[in-house]
Amino acid sequence: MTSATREKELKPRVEITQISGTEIEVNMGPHHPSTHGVIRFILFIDGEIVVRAVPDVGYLHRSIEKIAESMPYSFFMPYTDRVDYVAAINCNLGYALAIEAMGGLEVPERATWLRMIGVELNRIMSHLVGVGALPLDLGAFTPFVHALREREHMMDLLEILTGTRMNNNYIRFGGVCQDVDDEFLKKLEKYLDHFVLFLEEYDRLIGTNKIFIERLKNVGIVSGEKALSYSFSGPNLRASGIGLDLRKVDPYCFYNDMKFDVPVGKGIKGTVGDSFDRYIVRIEEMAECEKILRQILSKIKEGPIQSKVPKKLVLPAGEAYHHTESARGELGYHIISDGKSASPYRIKIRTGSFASMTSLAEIFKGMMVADVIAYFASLDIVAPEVDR
Amino acid sequence: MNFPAAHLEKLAKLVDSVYNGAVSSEIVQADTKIPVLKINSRDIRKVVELVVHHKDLGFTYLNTISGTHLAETREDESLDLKGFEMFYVFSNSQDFSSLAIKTTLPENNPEIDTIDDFSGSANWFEREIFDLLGVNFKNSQDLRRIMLPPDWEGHPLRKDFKEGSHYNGIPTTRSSELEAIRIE
Amino acid sequence: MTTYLKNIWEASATVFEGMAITFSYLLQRPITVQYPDRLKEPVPKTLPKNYRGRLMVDTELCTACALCQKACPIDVIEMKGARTERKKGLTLIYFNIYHGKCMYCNLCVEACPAEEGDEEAHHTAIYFKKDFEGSGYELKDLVEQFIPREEAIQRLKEAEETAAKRAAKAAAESAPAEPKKEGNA
Amino acid sequence: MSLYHEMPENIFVTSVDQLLGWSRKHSLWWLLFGLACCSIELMHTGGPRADIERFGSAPRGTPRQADLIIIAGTLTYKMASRLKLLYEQMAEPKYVISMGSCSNCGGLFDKAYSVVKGVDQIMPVDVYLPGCPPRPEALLEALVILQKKIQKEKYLRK
Repeated sequence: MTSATREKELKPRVEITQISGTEIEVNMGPHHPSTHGVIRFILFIDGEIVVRAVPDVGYLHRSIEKIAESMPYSFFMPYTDRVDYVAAINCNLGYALAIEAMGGLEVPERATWLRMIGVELNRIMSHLVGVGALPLDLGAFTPFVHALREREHMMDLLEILTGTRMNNNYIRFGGVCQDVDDEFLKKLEKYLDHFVLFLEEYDRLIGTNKIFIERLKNVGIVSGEKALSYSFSGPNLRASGIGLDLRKVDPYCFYNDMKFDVPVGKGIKGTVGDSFDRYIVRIEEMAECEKILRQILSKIKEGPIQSKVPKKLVLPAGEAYHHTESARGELGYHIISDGKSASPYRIKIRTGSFASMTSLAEIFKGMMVADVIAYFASLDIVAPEVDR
Repeated sequence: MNFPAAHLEKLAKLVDSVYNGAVSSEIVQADTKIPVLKINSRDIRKVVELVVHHKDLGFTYLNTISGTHLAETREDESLDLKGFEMFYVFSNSQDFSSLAIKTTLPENNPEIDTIDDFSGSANWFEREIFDLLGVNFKNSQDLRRIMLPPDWEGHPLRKDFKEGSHYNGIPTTRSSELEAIRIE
Repeated sequence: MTTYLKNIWEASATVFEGMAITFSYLLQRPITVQYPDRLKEPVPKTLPKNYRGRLMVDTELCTACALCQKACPIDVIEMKGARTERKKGLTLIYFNIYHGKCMYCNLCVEACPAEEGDEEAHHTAIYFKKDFEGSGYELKDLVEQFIPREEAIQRLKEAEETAAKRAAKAAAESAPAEPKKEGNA
Repeated sequence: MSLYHEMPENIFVTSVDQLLGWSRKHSLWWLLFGLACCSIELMHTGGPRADIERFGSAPRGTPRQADLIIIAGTLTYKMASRLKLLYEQMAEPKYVISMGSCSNCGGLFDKAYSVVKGVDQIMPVDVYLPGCPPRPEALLEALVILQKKIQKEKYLRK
């Protein structure tokens, strides 16, 4: 693309100054079909252009952090599922790793492999919701149904692995809650063959669609600098051209031995960091997850799945900030232990969605109302991760 | 990523050299993976500015701001304070090595300078702490409740928070159905 | 003008490509599960063996140790064991589970020490049945009493009698020593 | 009963109440509304595997067109007034399914300071559905149970 045409594309279609009507206040949400969960914006619009936007969150604030202070460490594990229900095992893993680091607990090798299977499967499922809900919000229902169908297959796999479809509560301190047999691993491998075909087909279904591309390219551009300033992480940060992946820069589990690429936004249809990049990064990341899963399948060995953990776990006094790469970016647990009681003194959960939300007020400025939806959907935000 | 030990000393020297001892700082290698820089709460803006803007450091990425209420019940010597503890985590945008800045605030009228001009996301993190812990951020652009409804009273993450029996006419407790059929 | 026409052409071509993919699914077997009826086998049978459907208690196997009650983060289980003359050890007086509150976290099952069966049909005293149904018109329908209420009252009476007997027996055995203690108290 | 025997075989006898109930139960349009974890399973129920539209239940974006609201997830105090408003906007007859532990009684958030302990504290509930979250088939079962309830209702003789 030449710079002249690019300039032209980047220019807003309507100048704000052209419309001199009065400002109208439009309330969007919390019940709105295209807000991901219960999130509300108050948009001050002039014609079709958003002059000012006030995001309002907290409609799903479930006081998870306060509840943590009243119960033993192990009881809090099911609650971490509900922090991000679309990628529950990711949240389990972050919490378990933080506690294991603080308490010096060991994890058997097979348990780590099983954790990684769960985490990567969950990451694919989470991205499927992301890329499925994106066209849904733009008005195309069919791709979402395709994504749901594929999620059903994966949920069947998770059912064998963990026992439930969602909110798995799979990981325990020093291990996982149940083992799988070889039959499952074969099933998973067979499924991965199918998944590669599906991913290709899904990208053909909407990724090449002219209307879809037009709705997303050059919409909601977040440059690399801005993304860092807004504390973006995960796929949203990588879409802005910054290839930071905690699995690479701060490896945990066996991600050190895994060979995978970190997809970054290249602006193939418009500018680096636009909404289409956020879509394509998620698609590419799913392909990487599939690669990781295959490597895990080739390396997994028999062995114990649970190490010895004291029944009443009391951590030494101190604090830890431990972060892992969840499906929506950096998931950090700041845990303070007072060294005496069996329950944490304070747990603060840092989530990717909350950080992504901070950008809305500024990015929405000067946008068309229809693009507001496109930008917000491309961020792939899950409400409880924002509110907790 | 583990913070190189050499960097730690450099950072301590840097804080000293830039502010000539005007900033009280102390580096503790906590049992976290990341080093913690303990400072006085009035120096927060100076230190954050150094950490974010200094060319050798460049911790431009704000991971999170966390706050804790240290109540009387706390008997741990390592954190022997009554009041509030603020925990800022910054990361380097190049290698993603992290650094924590820790400071403490008094129990009555906790106040600290805002850092929302250093990072676009700081305002929301601060609002969350204001909402749940009641820490006041001076000179903040926009300090409103974020999670809880505007008419909410109290700050729930404080250890002495007491829940009322009703909120807007909705009872806040509910007896379990198990109690109805309990055999005495 | 050419770009305009090209855009229209591209848009319709790519939309039809997507349509073709969608239509290809018309010829494949649907994955819809015709849930309540018209099923080859009921849905619970298709679920894996560790599926967490609905909490069940094997009242014969249960030793009334109350570990599951302690392991539950949200007090879903209410049970009581006491000594009766029915069997050695503790007898289960009542065992109630509030399905409407349960979060299916598996912690109680992991805590349960009583187990039975071989590899195939292995289960603990408290376990998850694959059955997932159980909606009700009222909230109290979602409480399950594994020992019927009349039976539980009967057992409680027995337990009280046993306790009284044992106390009497203990008093008779330690009768010489007792006045001293009471004097101290 | 003599009349009944004299009628030709292709005439179907029913009361108006039964006819109304029958038609109502097979066109339960539900409000596209999700709160938390259960909303994912709600979406899956509308998805290809469970396909709730087999029961004549189509999702609707606006409460004005909906007969059924499925409270899928945790209700917080901040959201409670909005949900109440949505419920009041629905046209009679309206039905409520409380889906999952959180909306039944607060569920695992019964110690939380910001969660409504049971959606029946702000609106009447027709069917309670256990699960956290319930699988799609369980939601379909709740729908079938609700249909049974609707069939039994008497609209004309009140």
